[in-house]
Amino acid sequence: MQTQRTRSYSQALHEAIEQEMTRDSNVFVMGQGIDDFKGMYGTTKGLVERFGPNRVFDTPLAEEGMTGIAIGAAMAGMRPIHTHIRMDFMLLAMNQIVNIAAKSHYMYGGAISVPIVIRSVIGRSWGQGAQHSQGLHSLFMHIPGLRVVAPTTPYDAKGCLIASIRDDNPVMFVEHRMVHFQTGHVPEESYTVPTGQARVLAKGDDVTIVGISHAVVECMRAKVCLEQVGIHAEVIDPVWLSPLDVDTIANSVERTGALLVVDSGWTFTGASAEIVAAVGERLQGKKVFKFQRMGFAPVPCPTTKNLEKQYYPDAAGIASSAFSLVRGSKEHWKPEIVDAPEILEFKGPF
Amino acid sequence: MQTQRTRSYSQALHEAIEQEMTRDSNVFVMGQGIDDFKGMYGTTKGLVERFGPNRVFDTPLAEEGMTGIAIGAAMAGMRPIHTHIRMDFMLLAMNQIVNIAAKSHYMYGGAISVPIVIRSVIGRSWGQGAQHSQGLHSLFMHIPGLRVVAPTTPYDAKGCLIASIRDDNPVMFVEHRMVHFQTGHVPEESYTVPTGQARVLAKGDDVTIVGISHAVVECMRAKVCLEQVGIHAEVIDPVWLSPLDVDTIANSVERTGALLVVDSGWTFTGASAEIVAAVGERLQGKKVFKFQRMGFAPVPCPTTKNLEKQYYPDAAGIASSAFSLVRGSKEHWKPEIVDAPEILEFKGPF
Amino acid sequence: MIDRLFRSLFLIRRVEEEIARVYPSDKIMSPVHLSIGQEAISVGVCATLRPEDVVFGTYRCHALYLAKGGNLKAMIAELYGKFAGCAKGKAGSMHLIDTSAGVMGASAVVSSTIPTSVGYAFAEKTRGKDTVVACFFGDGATEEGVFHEALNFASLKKLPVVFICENNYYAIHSTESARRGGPEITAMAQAHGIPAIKLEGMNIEEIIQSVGKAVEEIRNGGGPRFFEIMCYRWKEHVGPNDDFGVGYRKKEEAEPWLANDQVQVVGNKLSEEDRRRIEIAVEAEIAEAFAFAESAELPPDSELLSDIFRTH
Amino acid sequence: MIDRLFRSLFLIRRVEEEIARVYPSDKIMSPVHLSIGQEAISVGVCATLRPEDVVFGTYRCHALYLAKGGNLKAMIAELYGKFAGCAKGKAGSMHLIDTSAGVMGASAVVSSTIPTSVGYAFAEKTRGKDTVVACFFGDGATEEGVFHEALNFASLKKLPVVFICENNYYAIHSTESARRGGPEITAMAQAHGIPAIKLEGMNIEEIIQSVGKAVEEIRNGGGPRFFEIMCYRWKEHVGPNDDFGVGYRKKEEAEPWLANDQVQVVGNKLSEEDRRRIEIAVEAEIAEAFAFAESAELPPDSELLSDIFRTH
Ligand SMILES: Cc1ncc(C[n+]2csc(CCOP(=O)(O)OP(=O)(O)O)c2C)c(N)n1
Ligand SMILES: Cc1ncc(C[n+]2csc(CCOP(=O)(O)OP(=O)(O)O)c2C)c(N)n1
Ligand SMILES: [Mg+2]
Ligand SMILES: [Mg+2]
Repeated sequence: MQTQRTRSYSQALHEAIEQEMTRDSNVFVMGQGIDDFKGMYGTTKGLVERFGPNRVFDTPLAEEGMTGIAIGAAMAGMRPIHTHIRMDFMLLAMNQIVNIAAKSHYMYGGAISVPIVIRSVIGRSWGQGAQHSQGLHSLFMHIPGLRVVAPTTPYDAKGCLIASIRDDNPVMFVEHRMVHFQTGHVPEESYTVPTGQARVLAKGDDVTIVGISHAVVECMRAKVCLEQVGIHAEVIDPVWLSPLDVDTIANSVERTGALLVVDSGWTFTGASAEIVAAVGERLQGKKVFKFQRMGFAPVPCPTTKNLEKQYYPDAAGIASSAFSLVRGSKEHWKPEIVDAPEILEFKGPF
Repeated sequence: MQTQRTRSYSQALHEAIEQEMTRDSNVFVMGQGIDDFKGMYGTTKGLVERFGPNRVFDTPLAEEGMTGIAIGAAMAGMRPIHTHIRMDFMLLAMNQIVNIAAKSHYMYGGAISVPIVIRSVIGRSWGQGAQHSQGLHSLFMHIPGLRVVAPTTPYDAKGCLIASIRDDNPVMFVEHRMVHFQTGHVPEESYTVPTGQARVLAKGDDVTIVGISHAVVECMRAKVCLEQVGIHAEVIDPVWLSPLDVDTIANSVERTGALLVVDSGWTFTGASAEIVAAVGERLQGKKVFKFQRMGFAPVPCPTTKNLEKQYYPDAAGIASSAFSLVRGSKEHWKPEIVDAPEILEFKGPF
Repeated sequence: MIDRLFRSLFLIRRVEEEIARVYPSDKIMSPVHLSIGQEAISVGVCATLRPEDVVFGTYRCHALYLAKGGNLKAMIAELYGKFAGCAKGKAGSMHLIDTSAGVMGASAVVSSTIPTSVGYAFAEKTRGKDTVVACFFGDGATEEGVFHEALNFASLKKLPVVFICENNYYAIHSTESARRGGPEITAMAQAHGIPAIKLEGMNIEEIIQSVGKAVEEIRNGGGPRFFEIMCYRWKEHVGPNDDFGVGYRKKEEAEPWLANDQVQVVGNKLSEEDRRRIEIAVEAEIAEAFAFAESAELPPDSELLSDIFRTH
Repeated sequence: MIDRLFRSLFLIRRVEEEIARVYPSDKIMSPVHLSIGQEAISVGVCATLRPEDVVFGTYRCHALYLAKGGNLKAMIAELYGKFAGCAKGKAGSMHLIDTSAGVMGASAVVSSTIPTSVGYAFAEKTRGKDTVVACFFGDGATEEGVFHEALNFASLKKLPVVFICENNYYAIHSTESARRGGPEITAMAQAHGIPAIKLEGMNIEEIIQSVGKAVEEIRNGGGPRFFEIMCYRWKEHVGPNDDFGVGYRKKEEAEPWLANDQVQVVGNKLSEEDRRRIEIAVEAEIAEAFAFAESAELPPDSELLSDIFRTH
């Protein structure tokens, strides 16, 4: 038996960038601090030595302007990867992303295209607080003309990033800080993960649990707990949030009759609302299903640990919700606290 | 019998501002061009003469900065009304709105508050195109700490604006260009419309139609057509999108068994998804209902008239969808084209 | 040279006059921002550029599009919302594009093409091309933060961009005194390390000389240059009409500008005969373009959902 | 005067040293950006302000908060995530606030408090108050467009703001040469019509004198003033450690700054006795604050959902 090649999520991203930059001289990376010793959480480390400062460079603090600059370079035929250490900063670049990147191909009747990848990190970790921990993928899902992808496994990280770089359209590439440390199988060769295809991470017949970004890691832990009480959950990672693979989810729900969506973001008018509504559309007249949405508490993220812990859905809470969904709302059960090592072990300051 | 006092939506807004500025010297209005001869579609006309240039003033072109300036003035205890002739420009101010205005009260543990009203116009009219016609209210609904209101009648325009000005929290006040011309009863005295309460515009038992912003005007036209084929639609204007009055809508759907949501925006991960999901949450286990979402086509808005017409849901299309929802998807009917005078009669250039 | 300049100036003026004439018929159902009175800037700057050089503009882009050689028929068809338009009828007047002529588009969001033009220049420089990018915007655009962000990066990387600020004193109806606290716009460019020149008096020859020198320096690796060129918008901000009666400006203010009409100034340098010849040819071209647009097809309904993503 | 300055400088230095000492215990589970080495700017500027004047800061706000008179116990309790914190434990180190002392908050988003401080100044001026607003930010913040937007408006309306750019040469690990194309930061302020002065050499007396004069002029209606004050961050960008070994800067670079430690320079002007008296009092105050924070309660669970909206 061949041993699997194991890499971390960060390493997988690094490898994707390195391979694509080698393959295509139009690919370049820009972002605040990407050429420093931390190298964007290690994902861009050493690239400047390899590819030189024209293709790997630090930028001024100017999110809107630098996004426009990346877009302009893309219009000229290059393929920029623009990185942001926090997704919260994307709010400064919304105009260029939504009014220019997302619209140009359509608005100009196909005359130009904007092949740009915007990487940003959902910053949950170590009391980052209200302005450094937002998962804002739902905002981008709402905008036609943008692709949104939020891979969670190292395998998908590499394959989705390569697919995003090769995509001729703007892609919002969402990385959760807490999945950067996950390890898993990553083939050495170059490969792409198909756009708009969800991944069934675990099979089960009793309830469909959809987890977005880091939440899906907690969903997998919840699944293990649920097995102990005889509930077999199917766990689905949508991977691509736009286009969203509604079929895979709806087919599962048609079988299980129950849907739990757990987001790494707020629920109100967010991805979880879309998933529920879209599955409902597919199944209406065919199958009545029970459902529930979970996500961040509907407030900005507090820094203090005890409130922060309540702020996020955790494996125990997910398992408990799935239990009630399957057994009926009058039945309650909650497993003991389930360890989330990536969260327990993470230490700041950053 | 007393004759009703009739005013246009724009006049209603003007009156609200004038009365609040008279009542409270902390209220002021700022925005690009508000003191010019057009006066923000007439809604700020003459105010500078009445209240002087310290309280009614034009601003530089600087959406992010001016939003921050309004927020700072609000932190000092004033009550700014900041206006934008197109909602599309709000994308330039997302950071101040989301990272500062929405979060400050919570993030600082209640130490300060941000009583600011941000008025912006959904610009449908006369081939405005991709960057001048977006209805982006769904983006703001996703953010905890913001209120979002989109009144459609002159009565609600005045009452909601006064309520928004007096609210101690940031309010995104969404005006659709095509409702500016609507006329209706507007009392002279000052009054508020309660926050978070939907309005049932027409009673009916067969289907619940929820229309957001200008779409509700088309929904009312659709209702008239539907009566002719014996379908009695209940038409609901949510008025406040956040907080959203799910109860009123869910109670109606529980009775009618069918829900059609028509948005003045895109459907994917938008307000219509939330309404469907939230009503589903309320009614699950109680009532199975049929539903459909309608909204802008999932592309940027094209300028040419024939594509633009298809881009927007219209009264005939809404009626047709409601018909199929009630009679089953195999039954089709579409009324003759229903006049939308505000759209037919509108002439640019702007 | 003079005949080419006149041809371009006259073409733009007459096209826009035709647009204004047609507009009340509602055949053009979309906002138009006319450049009438400001044409000499686009024509002068583009006269210093090569065909492979590119330009980025604003919603007020008719003059720039035509000066750079954008296809006239495709432009008028675009305004008429026809499928043969330069953007299949999806863009309208505010977003003209003709990549084959180096017209890289225009945006209705003030100042949003400033960074994209800088990014384009970055790409060209990185790949060793000697393209010059001309970036056009109004005085109002200089108040947006992104203007500074883009200038800073252009300066930092010494990019081949010539920034052209068309200062017509107004942003819609707002005067500069309501919008700007600083002294000259050029001072802001200089504060970013970009050599900047202000040109007053609206003289196309001066524009060509001054910008031409800068373009040459830029092409030789000298980094970005900035021009503030004073001008005057003769028509209303948006739409086909005059607007001296509505209150924000007086006709007297316009008079010196009207008297210094560069279309006439340049035209007068030609012989009567040469001028007539050009005028006749241009009129024919315009008539043809409008006739083409009139009779062209609307986009098929299926176009509504096409072009949202580019797929190979 | 000297004793008050020393007290403030010493307090800030020692508080941050204590934070650094406690940090590895994980009692402070949130990022901390220390001002060690930069204290003299906050202390100097705040010495020129009145209690009713207000300040706005960045995530690197410990020094500013304390210099302006923010409550020490509430600060340490905030860092510990306790309910008695200045923001009930919801804000942490990056968002300190004490409105009663005129500390109007700080933001983790670079440059986002620049416009809010200008808006605050607008409100005060409009209502006829003579408040001066001090707006603190780093060198990196000047690259954000909103910096320019805010300066332009402050200049346009002649608002009572003193802008304080703490230029410590770095934005995280990025040097100015990787980020800025222009000459001096002060040139950008001047281009917005704001008188600007650059202070080198990190001398608290010079800061007090120069800023003090400007604050007086501002209070008399002279409009905004801008200062770029050169300084050096002794510790890593975020966190309690030194970072001269990691590669982006060398210890030698720091040496002149370390030698010019304003805490010592000012302390040395006091008699041994006075200095000891202050130090003992400060140490006691700090010990008390940390003890208070240690024993204070966490916020109740119900706090998670409170404060989202203000209701009368
Ligand atoms: C970001 C943004 N803010 C506001 C507007 C509304 N608007 C359209 S044109 C215009 C004036 C721009 O003035 P200027 O840059 O001087 O160009 P001009 O129209 O004079 O050519 C404004 C404010 C806009 N389109 N985009
Ligand atoms: C808008 C935004 N972009 C990027 C960041 C990430 N970031 C945090 S601190 C920092 C450096 C800021 O440098 P400077 O303004 O000089 O302040 P200093 O930390 O040196 O005090 C950056 C880039 C941020 N917080 N906000
Ligand atoms: Mg102008
Ligand atoms: Mg710095």
